[in-house]
Order: sequence, then structure tokens, then C-alpha cells
Amino acid sequence: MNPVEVSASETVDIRIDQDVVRVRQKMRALAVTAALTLVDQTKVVTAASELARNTLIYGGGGQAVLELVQRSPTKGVRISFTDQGPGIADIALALTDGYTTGGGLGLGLSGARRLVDEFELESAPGAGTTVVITKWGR
Amino acid sequence: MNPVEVSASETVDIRIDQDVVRVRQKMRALAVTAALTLVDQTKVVTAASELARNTLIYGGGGQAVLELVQRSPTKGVRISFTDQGPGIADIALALTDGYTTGGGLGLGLSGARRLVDEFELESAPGAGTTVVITKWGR
Amino acid sequence: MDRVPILKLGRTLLVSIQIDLQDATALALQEDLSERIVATGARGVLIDISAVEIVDSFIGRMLSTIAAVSRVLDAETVVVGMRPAVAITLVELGLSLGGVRTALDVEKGLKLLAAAVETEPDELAGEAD
Amino acid sequence: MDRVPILKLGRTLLVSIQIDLQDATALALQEDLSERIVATGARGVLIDISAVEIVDSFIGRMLSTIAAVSRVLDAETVVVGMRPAVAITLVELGLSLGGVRTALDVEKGLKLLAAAVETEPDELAGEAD
Ligand SMILES: Nc1ncnc2c1ncn2[C@@H]1O[C@H](COP(=O)(O)OP(=O)(O)O)[C@@H](O)[C@H]1O
Ligand SMILES: Nc1ncnc2c1ncn2[C@@H]1O[C@H](COP(=O)(O)OP(=O)(O)O)[C@@H](O)[C@H]1O
Repeated sequence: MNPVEVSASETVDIRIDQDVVRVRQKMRALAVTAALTLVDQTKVVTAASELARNTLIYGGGGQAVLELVQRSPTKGVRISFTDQGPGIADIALALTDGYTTGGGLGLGLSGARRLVDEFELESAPGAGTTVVITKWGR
Repeated sequence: MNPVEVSASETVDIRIDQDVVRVRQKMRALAVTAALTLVDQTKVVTAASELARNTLIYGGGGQAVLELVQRSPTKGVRISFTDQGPGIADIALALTDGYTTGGGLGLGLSGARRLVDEFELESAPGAGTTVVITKWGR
Repeated sequence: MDRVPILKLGRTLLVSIQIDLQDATALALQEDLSERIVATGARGVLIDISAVEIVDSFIGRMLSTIAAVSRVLDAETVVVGMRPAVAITLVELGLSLGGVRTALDVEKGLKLLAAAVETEPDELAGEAD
Repeated sequence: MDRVPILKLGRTLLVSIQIDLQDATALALQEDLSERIVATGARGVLIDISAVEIVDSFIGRMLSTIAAVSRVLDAETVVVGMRPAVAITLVELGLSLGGVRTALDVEKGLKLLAAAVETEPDELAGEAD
């Protein structure tokens, strides 16, 4: 398999509600640049929206890094969310449909995972949380 | 118990989506040759389809070896999937209904196991994955 | 924070979501609609999402909540104009929008609301489900 | 990649799966159907799988997703013609196809769709007018 190259990158701070909207908009623009189909654009923007909200609400704010990626000949988009919040003690549980500690629907993490091609979650209590998702073109 | 004899064998590379379809078709032809019942043909082809997709998606591609087997007087079919992918760290967990790291339904391994007579899974992180299934005639 | 305007057309409240909703705006819309249903005695709520590019779990929940609240207040909610890509994404996300009535476009949505209001609940009771 | 054709018969979209579906074709069908439902205002989708020799978890999920998406878009989906060997295998695989309506053959499926659309409240009201 060819290596992944990163050809453009942008950082968005996630501090307030409106930043979640900004992440969505920038994610959309990047997905258009990567020539994802409309359905794939919609999926990755929706996943990013879920994760940005988690970064804000559970992580107490953080950052999103958006990247245009390429694994020749396929283009794609990648977005990483990082926060210095409380972290997640039981990751498998957090990834379960319907599980929430905050009164959400509990579909953010599990649903986001279903919507993308690659999903990585790193977290430990006290050590913050990082989630990286990638969506490849077809 | 009589020893198992292999009387015909064929290899299929699994690199793209369409190869999963080829595995299904070759598996069907072999199951017909082995004179499996229609239901047993359907079961083993379905199991092969699940495993071929895993080889492609999680294993990053690999190979399937299809064999006509005989343990006198019973005929059967066997198919082995091998990849050099990341391997599976927790095999028991991977075999749990509903467990997926990729946004599937998590029924591929567990379901395939239910559909066949013999199921072997060998895998370790970094060492790739091999799955061998066998379906015997009645 | 932006606010989504609510129009009144006879006994129906009309909402057309034209902006990328931040969570606070979605919550405000939910509250504004409940108040307007009570204030106006509206029997129907039509939410046009044809301009909405994504529905995530927060916005999906807003739609379900609006439908449930309006039902309690004796009004019916119809969501119209969902884009195909949004529908596919919603389903894969795991949201079913159970309890939310949908229609293709504003015209069909209004017909549905008119029918729901004209056919009184007790008449429908025999037919429902 | 092959594409599965979609036919329109009145307010129903008809799909007959005649080929061994690769995953990309299944995904494309899902998307094509959602678009056609919205573009045509179809109220029913009938998927004939009588020629389908296996339904694995990917294709099973496609059927469930199509049913759920069409529901969100105000259309009903019926899957017809499932072979007995496929049905047995599906169950052992662990798929229940929850939420997917099934019928024995195309004729019964069309009847089921007609019934589902005819009992809609707006249709009732339309007749009363
Ligand atoms: N960035 C994060 N930091 C800490 N905990 C998190 C984070 N993201 C998710 N979680 C935890 O995982 C749970 C499940 O998240 P999710 O599936 O998105 O559902 P919801 O957002 O509806 O709660 C959350 O309720 C929370 O406890
Ligand atoms: N060939 C493989 N290489 C690495 N991991 C695999 C392989 N096959 C399966 N797995 C792991 O096992 C999990 C469960 O697989 P499976 O039961 O087939 O469900 P699904 O395909 O829906 O994810 C996968 O999500 C993946 O993490």
C-alpha cells in the first residue's frame, strides 16, 4: 500500500458553539477540494460535527486539524480533534451506540465511526482525548 | 477418522472490491463440484464473502486458496484467507457478534463461523491474519 | 446568535432553515416554536430543511423534540425537503427520526398537515397504525 | 463498476438485482435510490432479489439502509423474492433485516406498497374533498 502524503493542513480552535459550525464549513470545503462525492462529503462533515461538539462539550474545548491527504492515486480528507479534557476511561463503552454521560443520543462516536473509512481514538483518564478520522475518495 | 485429502486447489488474489465477487463465484463452483446441498453452498459462499471482504478491508488485501477436500467418504470445500495486514490483537473480542473496529455490522467473523463446520483463525498484531473454513457434505 | 424566523400561514407555522445551525440556535428554535404554537393555537408546524446540508445527532434530536413537543401541544409537525445525501447519512449515523413525519416538499407537507387537522384525532384513531 | 438500473412504475421505483453485487455497486444503488425517491416523489420502492444467490452482511445492511432511508424520505420499501437458502443463511449469519418489509413475489410486494400508500392520511383527505 502506498504511503499517505499530507498536502494541506489547517487548524481550527474549538472554544465556542460557533466553532463547531466553522469546523463543518471548513471540512466541507476540503471535502470538495478532495473531490469526494456529495454523499461522502455529507458523511465526513456530519462525523466532524459530532466530534467537534464532543471536543467542546466533553473535552472543554480543543483543536481540530484538517488535512488533505493522498495515498496515490486516491485523495481524501483527514481531521484530528485534540483536547486536554478529562479523557475517556472505557473507550469500548464510549463507542457503544446509545451510551452517553451527557444526555446526548450517544451516537456521536459510534455514528461518526460508521460514516468514515478510518477512525482512531486515543484517550486516557486525565490525559485528554484525540480522535482522527479519514474519508477516502472512490 | 480418515485423513483429509486435497484434490484440487486454486488461488485468488484479493486486491479490489471485484475480487470479493470472484471469490464468491469460485467458491460456489467448487461447492457445486463437492455436491454440497443448495443451503450448504449458500452458507459457505456467504461465509467466504465475509472473510474475503475482511481480507481486503482490514488486511489491506491478500489471498484466498480454495480447495476441494475429501475425508472418505465425505467431500467438502475449504478456503483459506491470508493477509499481511495489522493482525488482530484480541481474537475473542473480534469473534463477538456486533464487534467491529470499522463501522461494519460486526457479524463477519462470528457469522462466518456459525455458517461452516470448521473455522480456524490465526492472527497476531503485526503478523497478519489467516482464516481457514471448511464445509463438509452431508 | 442567529435566530430562525417563524412564519404563520393560517393555522400552520412555517420554518425554513437557511443557515448552518449552531446548537444554541437549534435550541432557541425549539423553544420559540413551542411558544408560538401555544400563542397562536397553530395546529401544524412545517419545517423546510431543503437548504440544510447536514443533520447531525444534535439537529436530528431537535427535529424529534419539536415533533414530540408539538404533538403534546396538539399540533402536527412535518419535516420537508430532506436531501438524499442527508437521509443516507442520518441513517448510517444511527438516527431514525422516529416520530417525525416527512414529506417531499412544502406543497406535499402542507397537504399532509391539512389532512391531519381536518381528520380529527378520534376519527383517525381507528385507522392509526 | 456496474450500476443497477432503477425503473419507475407510477409512484413506485422498481429494482431487480440481476448481478453479483460488488460493494461499490451496492453503495451506488443505495445512493441512486435515495436520489430517485426525491427526484420523482416516489412513495414506494420494490427490490426484487429473486436472482440473488447470497446476501452477506454488507448486502443485508444495504437493504436495511435503503428501507430506513426511504422511510425518512416518506417512501416505503419492500424486498421480494428472497430464496429460502438465502433466508436460512441470513438468520444463521445473525442478520434479522429488522425494519425491512418483505413479500413473496413482485405482485404481492406491489399490493403491499399500494396498500401502504392508499391508507395515508393525505390520500384519505384527498378523497373526502
Ligand atoms: N472528547 C471527549 N472527552 C471526554 N469524553 C468524551 C469525549 N468524547 C466523547 N466522550 C464520552 O463518550 C460518550 C459518548 O460520546 P458520543 O457517542 O459522542 O455520545 P454523546 O455525545 O451523545 O454523549 C460521551 O457521553 C462522553 O462521556
Ligand atoms: N483480516 C483481518 N485483519 C485485521 N483485522 C481483522 C481482520 N478481519 C477482521 N478483523 C477485525 O475483527 C473485527 C470484526 O470483524 P467482523 O466480525 O468481520 O466484523 P466487521 O467486518 O463488520 O467489522 C473487525 O472490525 C476488525 O477489527
